[in-house]
Amino acid sequence: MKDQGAPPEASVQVSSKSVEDRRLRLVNRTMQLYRNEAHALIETLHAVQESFGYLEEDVLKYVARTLRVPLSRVYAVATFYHSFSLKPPGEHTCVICMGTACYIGGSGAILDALREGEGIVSGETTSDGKVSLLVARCLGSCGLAPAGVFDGEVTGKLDSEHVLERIGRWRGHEH
Amino acid sequence: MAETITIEPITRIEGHGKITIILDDDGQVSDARFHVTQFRGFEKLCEGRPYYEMPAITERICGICPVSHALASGKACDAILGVHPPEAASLLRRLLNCGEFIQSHALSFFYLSSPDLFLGMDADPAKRNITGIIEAYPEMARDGIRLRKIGQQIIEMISGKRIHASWVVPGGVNAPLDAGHRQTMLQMIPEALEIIIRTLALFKKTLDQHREEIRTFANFPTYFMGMVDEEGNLEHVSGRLRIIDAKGHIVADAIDPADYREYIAEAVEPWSYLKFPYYKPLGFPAGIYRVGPAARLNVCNGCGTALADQEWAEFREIERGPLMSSFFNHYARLIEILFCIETMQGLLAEPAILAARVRAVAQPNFPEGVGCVEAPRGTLIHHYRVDEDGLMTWANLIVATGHNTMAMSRGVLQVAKRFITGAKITEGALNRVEALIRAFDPCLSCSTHALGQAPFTIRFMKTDGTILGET
Amino acid sequence: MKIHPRKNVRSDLNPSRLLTFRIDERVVSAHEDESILSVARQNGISIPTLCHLDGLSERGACRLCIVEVKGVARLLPSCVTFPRQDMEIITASERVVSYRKKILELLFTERNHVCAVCVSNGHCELQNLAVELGISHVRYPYLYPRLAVDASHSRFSVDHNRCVLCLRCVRVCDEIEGAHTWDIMGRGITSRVITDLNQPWGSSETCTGCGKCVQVCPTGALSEKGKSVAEMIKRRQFLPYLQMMRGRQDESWPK
Amino acid sequence: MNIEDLHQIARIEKSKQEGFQHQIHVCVAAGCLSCGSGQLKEALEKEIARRGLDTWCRVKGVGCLGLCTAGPLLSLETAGIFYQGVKVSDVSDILEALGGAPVERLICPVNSAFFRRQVRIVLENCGRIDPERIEEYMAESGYGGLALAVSQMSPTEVIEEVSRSGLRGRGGAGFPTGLKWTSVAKASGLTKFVICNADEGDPGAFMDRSVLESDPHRVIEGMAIAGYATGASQGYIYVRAEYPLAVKRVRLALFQAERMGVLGNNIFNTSFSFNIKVRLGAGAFVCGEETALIASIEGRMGRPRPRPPFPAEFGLWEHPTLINNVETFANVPPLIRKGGRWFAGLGTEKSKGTKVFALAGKIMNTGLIEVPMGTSLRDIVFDIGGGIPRGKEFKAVQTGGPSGGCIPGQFLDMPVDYDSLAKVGSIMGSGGMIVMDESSCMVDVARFFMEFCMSESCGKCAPCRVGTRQIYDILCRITGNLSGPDDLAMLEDLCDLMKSTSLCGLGQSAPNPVLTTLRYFRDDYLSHIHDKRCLAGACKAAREVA
Repeated sequence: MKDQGAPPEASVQVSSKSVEDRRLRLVNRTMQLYRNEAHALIETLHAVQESFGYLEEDVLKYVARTLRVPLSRVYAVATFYHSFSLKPPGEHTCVICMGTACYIGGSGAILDALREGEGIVSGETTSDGKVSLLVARCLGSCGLAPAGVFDGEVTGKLDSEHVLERIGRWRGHEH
Repeated sequence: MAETITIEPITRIEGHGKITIILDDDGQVSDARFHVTQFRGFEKLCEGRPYYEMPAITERICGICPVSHALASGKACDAILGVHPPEAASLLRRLLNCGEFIQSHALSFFYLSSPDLFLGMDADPAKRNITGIIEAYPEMARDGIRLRKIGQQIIEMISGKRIHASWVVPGGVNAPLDAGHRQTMLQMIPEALEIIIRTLALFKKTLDQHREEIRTFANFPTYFMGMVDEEGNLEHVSGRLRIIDAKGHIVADAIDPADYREYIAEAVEPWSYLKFPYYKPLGFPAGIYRVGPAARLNVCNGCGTALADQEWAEFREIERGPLMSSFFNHYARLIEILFCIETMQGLLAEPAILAARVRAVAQPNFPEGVGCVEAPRGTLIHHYRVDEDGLMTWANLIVATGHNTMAMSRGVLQVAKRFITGAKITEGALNRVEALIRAFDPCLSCSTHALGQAPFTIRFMKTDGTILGET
Repeated sequence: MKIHPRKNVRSDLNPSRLLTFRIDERVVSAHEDESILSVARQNGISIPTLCHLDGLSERGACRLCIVEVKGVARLLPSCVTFPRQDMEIITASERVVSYRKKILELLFTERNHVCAVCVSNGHCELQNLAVELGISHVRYPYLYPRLAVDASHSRFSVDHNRCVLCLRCVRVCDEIEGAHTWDIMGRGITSRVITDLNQPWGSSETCTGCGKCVQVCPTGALSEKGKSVAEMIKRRQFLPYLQMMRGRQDESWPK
Repeated sequence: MNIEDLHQIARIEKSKQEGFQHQIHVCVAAGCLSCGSGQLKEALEKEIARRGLDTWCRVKGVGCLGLCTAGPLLSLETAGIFYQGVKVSDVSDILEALGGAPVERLICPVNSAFFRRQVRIVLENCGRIDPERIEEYMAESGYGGLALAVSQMSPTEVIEEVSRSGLRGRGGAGFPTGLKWTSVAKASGLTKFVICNADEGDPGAFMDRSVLESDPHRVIEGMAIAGYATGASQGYIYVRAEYPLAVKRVRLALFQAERMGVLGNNIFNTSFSFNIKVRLGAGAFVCGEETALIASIEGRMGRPRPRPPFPAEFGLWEHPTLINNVETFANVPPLIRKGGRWFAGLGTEKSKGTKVFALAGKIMNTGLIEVPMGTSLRDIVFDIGGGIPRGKEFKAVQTGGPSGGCIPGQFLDMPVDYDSLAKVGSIMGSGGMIVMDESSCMVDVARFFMEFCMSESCGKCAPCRVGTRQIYDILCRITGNLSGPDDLAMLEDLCDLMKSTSLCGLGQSAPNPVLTTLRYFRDDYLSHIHDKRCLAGACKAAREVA
């Protein structure tokens, strides 16, 4: 158990080594903050998600080895929590809130419109890789229902037209 | 102006089928079709399952001939493993098959067809059933019940269950034969022989009364296919295929079942769930051929057992060359029962049959395997492909009723043309149409596995041309 | 979460006291750190279980071992409930039995349990429970999920269609073998047992190939290759011995 | 830091604030931020600097002002004026009006029932102090409760005070807080933990987020007091990752509190030491359940385990652990400062104090309110909430999120407290209150909640894992007008099964929305089943068929 070996950073395959190092830095810092203890797993996965945009398999292996958590356990935790994604996100991200207030306010209809208008289903990325559509349980912006987040920017009082237009702009076509 | 007669469901066959007869303006039969209305999709549902589940899955196709499916499947799995089952296993598989032929043929002959054969095609339908037979021919009824039971008991003693025993496994069988059971089986043989000899004699006497049926029950030239052993004798489990033409000339012999696709291709018609296999060199639909009891007796050089050989010779005397009428399936069934009883006797006498080693163990070694046996109703082919982990990626099952579909449809037309004329359609006429189907003893539940669109549009039309309904 | 009463919860109450209480009208006595389930079994009273297995940590998850305790409104899982002096336990009231049946029926709808073609047919705990509780049909609609078989391991295969998510495989792999090859991914109705990073079992880096998971599996979900239909009989004699001999003090990765 | 230092800081801060003639409070909680209050604040600051007003006027970012629907909100503290829907273009008008007549078009009526009827304990500082400055919290007697507790009270006395107050857990079930604290205090073991459950998972609830964003020190102080009372020296705040602003402000607050010495070793020169760490949730509703939350902090999947043993004796890393939610902890400092008797004077006989609610849905005034326990639903919905917009009919109010129920109009005069809500089949929950009008189909609402529970079910126990899916399927069949005659009976049967046999609270309470809607809005179901029609006209399939 003492022999940790060299951190297998090299096993993470990304085109540029320097980019890679920068992305792993946050991950390493998080793990060090918790002295590489196993219970830092979720915090570390948050860091991976933040710097890589998703949980890349090689990074998961790296984290598992560093924190000495079984591989299957890492995968289990990564798939149990909805905040983590194993797929790379699209260029843009649209989150539609499906909290109760937003649902009552019509966010279900917005999702229907997106499916019909743009062919996007929640949890998926468009085939052109431009837009990922996510559904949030509650953004806590119930006062602004229905609410959504467009590339990190919370927007309230949405309607289908508005959302379709924004997505259309991202994908380079008008509605 | 055409009218459609639909007979549905056909009674006293295995599974659900339907016949449509189309009458022209003059009330003459212009076309007829035999449909299968069940869809079971076995080939599709096998995909993704481990190869070793196949005998158990496919034997669920049918409750009458599960043994045939298990055997064909087991043989296809043997091919995937690349093993030869130990001698005892081979003997036991053949023994099991005998049990099944006895019970299945007994069921077909005594339970399903004897009312037509002995009470008459035009008898009161209320009486024309097995109860009617019990009243009129109590001894024959008893014989039939007893013979079927003997077949079932044999299966049970070998495999542990009467149906769906999951006893045939890849590489052999899952349990050796119990010496006590062997003894019991040997003791059953004399009684079984007596019954079948008695029944054969009784049946031969009725042939004269059925001249019209013999003349019209799919009595037309086709090719025939069946399995034979190295000497060309009748064989059900471990032989090779032979195909003869209508004149009796062998057109293909000693076909390794693994090469079946060089000889048989399958067409799909929009109006039935059945697939339509045809003899490839002749193309579709010219390559019509038949399988089954009469076909087997047509293709072989003999049975290879003493009593059955005598009966076979007498049978083949009826016509020069192969017997064309499918009515003779009834006759052939009785001869095959006799053959199976005699074969059993021989198998049980083999000392090796009690050996404990009944299974060859291996992992899948080949990506593909074909298993072929003669089922009571005809040649049965299982063809599997597996991935490198042994999971099924594809399956093709060609069952007896499939081979016979084209002949059955044409036979329906022939019978209908002969017995249905004008506006008056008698019950007896319709019964003959059904009886023809029963002569093939089709097992519809197992033959319905082609994936296709739901095929049926049966039109009921009045003479003025208005469509009354469509299903 | 490993709740090990003997080691953790009640260590301060040492030495454990002897209690007398009633199970199904019968007066029994037991140590306070013995579960109701184990006391019942010692006294020849059978309580159905699926996730419980002697030698593995308790999960309290299958909910089949629920019992009624007089004066307690809630039904309690007997595998993780401990007796109290003068407690009155009813193991098979009409209410409890009807719930057990329904839970079992739900399990049957969850995945495609086709006994007839299963390697464990006739030797299956799920099947036995259904027989024992007299389940002849399932009231709820089947969900028919499309699940794959993983036969990539050279000696074993896993058929997710037959998995009831009891997680015995996960526990035995972690607690006894110490490999922790198995775990459970996802959540809710989409959960599924996995090996390593949800990769084919045969490509697992951590699996030792010991086969303990196969032997503890209550159904045909995990089986040995080469076994045909109805041939997979599980052997579990090793479990008490291994537990004794490898007895780990505490689990670094409790359930 | 000692008590004298604390008072000193408060005095300095107070006088500093009094130095400004005008203080413009701009709401910078998440709600208003998403309407552009950030830019507004910047514009105000720039304009003030440009005009050289910065000696007598200052802009302050504050937490939630409550009336989220009218954001961005702005308040002029000294004048007592509220502006609503303020845009950057309004900045100069506002500055020019300072000290004179207010800008009429922006005025938000302060004397409306929305503000008048509220009694603020938890939210007393919300919208008044800058959540990013610990000094402002101290100026409002912040950390005075902690100082009092550690220097003048024994842990037992603290617990007695809490017990005397009658405070009950604000997370949902309403377990008496004093009792919980006592169990942890009495549990044997040297290492104990205090956890603040800020994994506010109920869809439609944002009370905890607002408190953390607006007044994080209050929660920290409450936790420290709890730590002192129970003998714990380490605390964790488990907060949703979906609340980045709350996480940021809590982290900042912790940093400030440590720097000030109100957290750390030897707090107020006593032997009491207490530290707090933040742990992020990762999107799992079930982690609101105590044992699942603990598992998540330990870095594992959030699957609940059977209780007993309770966390109070067997919790985080197997040590005795106290878990309370944000609002519960936020009630503690004033309770200690002013005494349990004072607290017990508010509310009803069995439900003491006030409760924060997040009003949302089909209601005029969506936002955050705090009212005494026992206020009637009618007062909350129609008086404070301003009623239903667009002249629609009130249909139901949903409390308690996916574990709660839908309460029909006939119970509008019911006092809102733990027991009354339980009596009608709902629960208090964490305080989400969603109002529905006649255009909502209650079967669809039940389906919405069941879909939530199905995807949030951890999958550990069979009744919840499969039951949620089966119930969801039935509800889909009903809303899609495809249901058979047996579906209703099967629905009730499955609900009963889940309630009675599920492992944790999620599964046991998941049927509540279905059961209450079945009880009070059966016609919505029957119309779908028998007439293949949606009474409310909300369900798509129903519309298409009709």
